[in-house]
Amino acid sequence: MIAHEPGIDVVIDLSDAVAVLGSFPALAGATLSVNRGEIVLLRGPNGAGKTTLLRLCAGLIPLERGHGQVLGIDLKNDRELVRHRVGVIGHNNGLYGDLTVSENVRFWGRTVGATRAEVDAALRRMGLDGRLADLPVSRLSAGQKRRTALAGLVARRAELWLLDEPHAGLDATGRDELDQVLKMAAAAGATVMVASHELERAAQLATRQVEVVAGQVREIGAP
Amino acid sequence: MDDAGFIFASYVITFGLVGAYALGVIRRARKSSREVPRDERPWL
Amino acid sequence: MNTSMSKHSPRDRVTGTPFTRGLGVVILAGITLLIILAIFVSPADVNQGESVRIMYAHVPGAWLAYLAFVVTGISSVAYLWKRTRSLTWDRIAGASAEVGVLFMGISLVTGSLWGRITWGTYWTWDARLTTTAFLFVTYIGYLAVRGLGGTHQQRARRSAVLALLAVLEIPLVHFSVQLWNTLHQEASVAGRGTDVEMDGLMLFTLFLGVVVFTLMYVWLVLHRQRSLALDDMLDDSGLDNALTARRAEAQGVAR
Amino acid sequence: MSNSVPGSAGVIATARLIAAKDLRVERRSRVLLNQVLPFALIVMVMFAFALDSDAVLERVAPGLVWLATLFSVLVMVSRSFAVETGDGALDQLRSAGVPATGIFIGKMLALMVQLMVLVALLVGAAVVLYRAHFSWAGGVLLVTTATAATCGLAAVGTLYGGLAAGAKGRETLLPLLLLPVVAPVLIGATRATESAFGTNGIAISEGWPWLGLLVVFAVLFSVAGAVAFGPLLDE
Repeated sequence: MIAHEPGIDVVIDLSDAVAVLGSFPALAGATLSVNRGEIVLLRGPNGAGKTTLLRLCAGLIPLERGHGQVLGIDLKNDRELVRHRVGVIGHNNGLYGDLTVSENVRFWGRTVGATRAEVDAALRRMGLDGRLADLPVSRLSAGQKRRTALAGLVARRAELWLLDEPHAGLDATGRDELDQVLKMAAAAGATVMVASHELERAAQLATRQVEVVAGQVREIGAP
Repeated sequence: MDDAGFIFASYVITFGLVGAYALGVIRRARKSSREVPRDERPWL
Repeated sequence: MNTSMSKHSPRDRVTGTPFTRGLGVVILAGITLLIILAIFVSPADVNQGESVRIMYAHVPGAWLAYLAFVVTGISSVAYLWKRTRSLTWDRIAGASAEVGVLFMGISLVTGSLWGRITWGTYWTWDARLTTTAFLFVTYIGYLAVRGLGGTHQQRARRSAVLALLAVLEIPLVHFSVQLWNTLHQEASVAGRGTDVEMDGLMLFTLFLGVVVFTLMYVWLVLHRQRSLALDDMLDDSGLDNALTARRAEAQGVAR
Repeated sequence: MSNSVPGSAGVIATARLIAAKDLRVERRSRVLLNQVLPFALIVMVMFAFALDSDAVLERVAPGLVWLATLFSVLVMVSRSFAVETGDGALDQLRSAGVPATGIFIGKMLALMVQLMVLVALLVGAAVVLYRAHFSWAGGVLLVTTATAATCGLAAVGTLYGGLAAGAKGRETLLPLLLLPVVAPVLIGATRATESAFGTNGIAISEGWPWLGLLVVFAVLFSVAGAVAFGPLLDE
């Protein structure tokens, strides 16, 4: 294992990281290093700790033991500083069902002071302009909700995207669009980490694959 | 006298409840302590 | 509390130390003496009659309950203040609040028994009583929040903030209840019969009560604090075991 | 939690954003309008059944108005945070580094607006059902009282609602935490409203000192909430 300098290009740097759910060590000593612009696919069975790894990197749960830095910020002491630069979409989309698509995206954009033009651009990029934009989120399909949530990340200008099963519930077009967005985001300097069961699809997309097994991370190597 | 009953009752309740609480604390501590190594207890 | 004091086998040394053992013996002796003095030896009060005997347990209990909540507040500040974030402070705060709720519950019961004798009623909407009842419920809520789960630090920070909010709340509730109370003529009931003409032996008995309750408080908080520490360690060692198991599992998959 | 994370919107901007969002959610869903208001009104009617005397009702009308408000606050706070936790939006707010003080102020303001509407309707119900009546001077006192009281209730409600939001058994935890704290509001607002209504011949001038209590409560808990909300919300 190579020790990384906490430089600007290392976005995620975990070493022997432990994170718990209740008293269960969902992450049991994970070591992982991710560079800027990478699209990393997290593979592994259910319950291996993929979700916990994503939430840890988002600064949402504490680093119980070990070391970890995200975007050069120490997870142990300054976990909350990570948050506004990281976007995480988990099993929940974090949307307000009573509000429309555009209202939701504008809300999330404005939490970081995005302009109206930026919000509109985000909506367009996710194919959410036009008729869909004015529908309440509660009336959308699962895939449309996911796209709305991702549009929120675009509007929020997140530098690190942590996505938990983003392909789930999307139709074929939705998946292609999602892959496009992720590639564009990575090309624009964002770093993406995706946990997915859609191995073939995600493998085409990813620049690197790692396997999460029983709370630990193992490199698989470039595809 | 009625008052005597109230007076005895208040002492029984006071020390009875304190005793019961103390017993509960010790019992629970004993249960937890089986799993915790002796040398980890700073007060010993 | 008697169980851990009489026996001396090493198995008993769970939360006890020679100090608490000695303290326990003193407390038992103190309780015996207090009961003898309070119920049998000390004279009846000129105004209150026999009911004053309840006061020797009721008044120290109520005082110590307030002291316990003060300790909870101070420990909470101590936890939040230090960058070290020592969980010991958090556990002292929790143990003290628990003992405080116990003492306050007891003194609410003994107080209403005393009220039944003196005023002919178990409860009166007197300012002090009402505030005490609110305080009692507030700290029950505090204990409920302590039991919410999460990591130890999470629990500690949450409950420390809540304890400080309670400190903010107490004077407000007390002040408003007092204002409210002055509107009610029934308030005078509280004044009736509370004036105690204390002679020497009565004063000594009350003093003994305060000493006994203080020692009980110290004994209970020490033990409870240690048992909370044991619980925390148990969680940690559970994590250690689970970690080992999980690592072995990862090893197994790695073939 | 740090309140000035670089790159995120400021506290005031966040507060406005959150308050506008909460009010918009209510405008769309009408949960409070269609469920909480009828609940509060039915409570007022039930009081009338329980007390069963015009004279008594007239005497206790101010207290009943505020008691019904307190019950409704519990429901409204639950609703306010159910909106956030339903689809994990609270997690998103935290993961977006949105300043907790801004979230607190925003949700508190939205709650306050909704509470004002509720109190206005409950006072109207008291006038109709309990024969309460007030003069112009009493009306001024009433509006001031309602403003200070709802501000205090919204602050405490948001503070403890946020604490209970993620917890299991939050439905039972919230009343346990909230009700003892709001005793001063119940007392102060009831007395001030009694003067405004002229209940038992109490003069309007006697109501103003109680307002002081309500203002102190509102200020203290607004400040406490703004400071403590972050640490309470954070995991």
